[in-house]
Amino acid sequence: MLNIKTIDDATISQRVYQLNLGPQHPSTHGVMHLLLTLDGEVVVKIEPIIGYSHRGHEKMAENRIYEQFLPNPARMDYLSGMIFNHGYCMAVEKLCGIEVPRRAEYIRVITSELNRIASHFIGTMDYAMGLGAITPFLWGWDDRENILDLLEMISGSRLTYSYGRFGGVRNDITKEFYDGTRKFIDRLRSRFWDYENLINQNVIFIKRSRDVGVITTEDALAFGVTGPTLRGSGVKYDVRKNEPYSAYPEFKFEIPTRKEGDCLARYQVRMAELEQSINIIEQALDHLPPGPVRAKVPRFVTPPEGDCYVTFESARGAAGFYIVSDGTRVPYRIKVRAPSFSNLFVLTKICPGHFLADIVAIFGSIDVTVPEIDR
Amino acid sequence: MLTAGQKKLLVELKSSLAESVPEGQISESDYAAKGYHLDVRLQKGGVRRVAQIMLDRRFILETVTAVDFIDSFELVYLYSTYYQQQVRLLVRIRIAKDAQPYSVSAIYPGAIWLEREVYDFFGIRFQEHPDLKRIINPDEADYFPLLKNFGKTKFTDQIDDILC
Amino acid sequence: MNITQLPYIKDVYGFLGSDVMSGLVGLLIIAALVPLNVAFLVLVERKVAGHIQLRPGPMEVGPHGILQTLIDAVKLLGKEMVTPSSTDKLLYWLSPIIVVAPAFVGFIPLPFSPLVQIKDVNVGFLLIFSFSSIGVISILMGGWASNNKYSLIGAVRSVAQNVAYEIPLLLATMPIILMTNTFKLGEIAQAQAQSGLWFIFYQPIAAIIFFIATTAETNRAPFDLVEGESELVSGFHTEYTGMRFSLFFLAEYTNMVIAAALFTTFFLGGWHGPVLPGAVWFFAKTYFLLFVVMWIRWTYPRIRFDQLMNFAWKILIPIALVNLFITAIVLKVL
Amino acid sequence: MNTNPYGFNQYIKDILVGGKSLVVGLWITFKRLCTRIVTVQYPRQKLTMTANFRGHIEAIRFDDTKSHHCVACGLCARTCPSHVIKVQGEKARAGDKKVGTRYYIDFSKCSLCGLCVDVCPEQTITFSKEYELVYYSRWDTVIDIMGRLEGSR
Repeated sequence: MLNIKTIDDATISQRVYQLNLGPQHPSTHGVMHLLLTLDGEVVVKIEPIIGYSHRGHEKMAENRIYEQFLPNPARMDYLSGMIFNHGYCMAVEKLCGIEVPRRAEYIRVITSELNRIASHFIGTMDYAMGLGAITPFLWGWDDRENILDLLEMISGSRLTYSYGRFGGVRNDITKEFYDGTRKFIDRLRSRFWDYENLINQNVIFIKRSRDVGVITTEDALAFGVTGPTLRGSGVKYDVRKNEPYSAYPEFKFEIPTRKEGDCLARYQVRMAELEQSINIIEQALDHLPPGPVRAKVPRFVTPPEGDCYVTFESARGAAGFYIVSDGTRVPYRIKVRAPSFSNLFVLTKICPGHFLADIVAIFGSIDVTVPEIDR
Repeated sequence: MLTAGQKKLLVELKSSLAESVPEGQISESDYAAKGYHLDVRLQKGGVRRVAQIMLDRRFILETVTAVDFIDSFELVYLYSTYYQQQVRLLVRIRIAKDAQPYSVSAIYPGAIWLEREVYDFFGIRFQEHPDLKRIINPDEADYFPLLKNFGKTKFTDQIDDILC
Repeated sequence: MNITQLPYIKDVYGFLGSDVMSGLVGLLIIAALVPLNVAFLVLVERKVAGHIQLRPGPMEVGPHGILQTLIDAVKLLGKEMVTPSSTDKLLYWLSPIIVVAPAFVGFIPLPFSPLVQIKDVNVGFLLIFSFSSIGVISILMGGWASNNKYSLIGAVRSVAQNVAYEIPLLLATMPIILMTNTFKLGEIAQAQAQSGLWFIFYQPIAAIIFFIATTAETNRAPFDLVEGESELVSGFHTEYTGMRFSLFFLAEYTNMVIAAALFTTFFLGGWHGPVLPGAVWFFAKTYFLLFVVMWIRWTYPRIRFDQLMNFAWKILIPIALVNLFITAIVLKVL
Repeated sequence: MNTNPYGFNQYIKDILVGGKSLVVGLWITFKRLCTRIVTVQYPRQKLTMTANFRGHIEAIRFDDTKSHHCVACGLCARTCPSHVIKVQGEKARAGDKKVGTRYYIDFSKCSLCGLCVDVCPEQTITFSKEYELVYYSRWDTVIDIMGRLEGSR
């Protein structure tokens, strides 16, 4: 890597030019604008410019009753819509003290884990496409398509599920969904060998990912990085394990981590997490308890005054809802902690010194969704 | 329920916070209902002192946010840790509408963007912030959207009765 | 044995006149063969890419999408050739023309079969490689003239890449020249036909290096940094639209065909084959190689630019030199 | 076997392992080249939607009244986050229940979230299986689903 420190600022200012990677660019995973200051092909400074897909979710929250805000979380991080929906319902249930039946908790875990697998497919295969391998991306879509069909069977929509309701879920899972998930898991297990050997062992892929965009644990701590990006740097932090919520304490699963903290480590963590999610789904399907899927809840909830913070593990990191309620049906303030927001900012620390091609790789390996950053 | 490790850590935290921020009220809150273990209410200041303690104990700064209570703002800092026992800390400080609190970006570089977002939506100017400018709204915007008197809200009494 | 020596052709040929006429007829054949060839190859590439990615590829136009490339060509002809205002007009307009010219010239010395060869130029080998390096200048012109940062980066990369991979390419073919001590491609193919043993068995390392270097020379597969979609939008031809864009496309695929044809001439015995006539064998081998190049493109990610340079200068060139040195010693001893 | 990463045999080992991974990669793509395609050619073949699919809202025809059960209570209009529902109802005679006559939904703004279907006390609206919600003009999107049910308006 070109050692930036040797070039003093005087020479830098002459030889440097600015290149706009985005907002309309093939590998920015949404409308993201990276303003790069390049010296030849080496990045001297990077400044992500965000706000292109800002819809004011937090302002909307202050004008709607709690039920009307249900469709919004799925539109913040559209790749883990089920997980955000689950998180928002948990936040309001904690605020109002609603007890959720066990079967609903299990269904929420199953759908969240399915959604996590679908989101990790996008994250990993989009990263591979950023490096130029287009074929795995389409294979990822093929596997993800099965998950979308499964979730459509029960929730009715493919991406913006408003499946959760306060006190449980909207409707029960069908037999068709149950068998479909079993079949999907077996087919997915047989496909891991292909992904492993085509991408993970491929020498060009390894050369492009090893020692690129290394995030040290100190940087992760200072910038508040969470999720697979943090686990790639060796920290074993997963909200499902550290702060167990919903039905997660009843399942046995490990948290995969890697020590190197470079792009390859993050990729391997996400692929390993696929297997863990499958374990969780299988255990949940085996011990699915009978019973109602939704607790008796008034039509419009009115939580008591006060505030509460609920955190949950989205596919990109530790997301959270901080709700301040003033005793009426309309929330006083809802703050959404978007993991991609902090994960993205660490780019400004680790990118200088890399090549232009590496920027695309690092940005892909951090796996952010842009609407979640802009909210 | 709180594990032994969490109790020990909470006691440690309370003692170190008490002697560094004497005028702050530190109260333990019920994690199951609130989501955080310790609720620190600061009076005059000390945000940076708390941040320094938190960094020394390897806490991460999860979010910096503000809540507009019509006559004053409430700045909320959320710290949580993943190195030792899992503990979450909520630090709040009531500041006047035109107050300029100190920025913690010197201690937590991640706070640069978090504070820029608070400025962008509430108009709270942080002192000693490296480059305090708008982050999400267009740069030439002259409004601060999340204020209660911006747009149609309960408090601008233009809201139709459909809601509540 | 040239086409003109055949009995029934001679009198017709007598009427048509001397070498100039045969050259003209040959160029006419190339002018017809090349665009047809490119149309076929573009369709094959999209079908191969489709089936690898579990989708059928173009199916809309004609049975199984056969006329797809034809319609694409008509569409590109119909598209307006936009010239961005701040471009360097002359270079911008000239670049697509210069990129296509060497692509056509490359077909002259290729020995399709003992009878069918446009002109067995006695420096056929040098002719092809010298003309192929002209293509690089046009890419640089195109990239510089379109006044777009991405194009400039793409153009600068393509020059460095072609220079870096020209050397191992030539070093890899030198042993063949040593073995047959002639530059005439016809004679190289002839030598392999007589000895019955293709040169790939004599020179396996040179064959691999030649294949890698030609893939890089034509900006294909893991070395397509020049128009790496996910980084440089589409490299030097970002600003080109309509017919100009299709000219770049034409040149890229023609260079690919020439590279594959050269590989079959040098290493796979050109038109030598047991039963079928020469030309069928030649085209069969060439198209199989083209399938392999396409297959590689849809399998591997892209190499980073500095790794590309290290790979050429530090790995390919030393191995090619060692191989050439060993061949020279072996030939001296025998 | 010296384990110095830059030793010569480490160099050779890298090339061999690298080469093998490249060849294995080719074999995998070749295997996929021969497997059946999975895509559906949309305009030619159309998928049937699942039971719970959330297409645009439509009224259910009950057999007892040969029409919908809507009593124009306006509850769905109140819970709709995007305020796209307008309901009108009238009473035939003073005493009996109100009956919905017009039920306008603006599908260009409807986010298909399903809150109205859940909150309807009479369970008279549900999701259709239609997913092609495309209209030529903005005003075509405002549909009176009662009218569509009776097919008169």
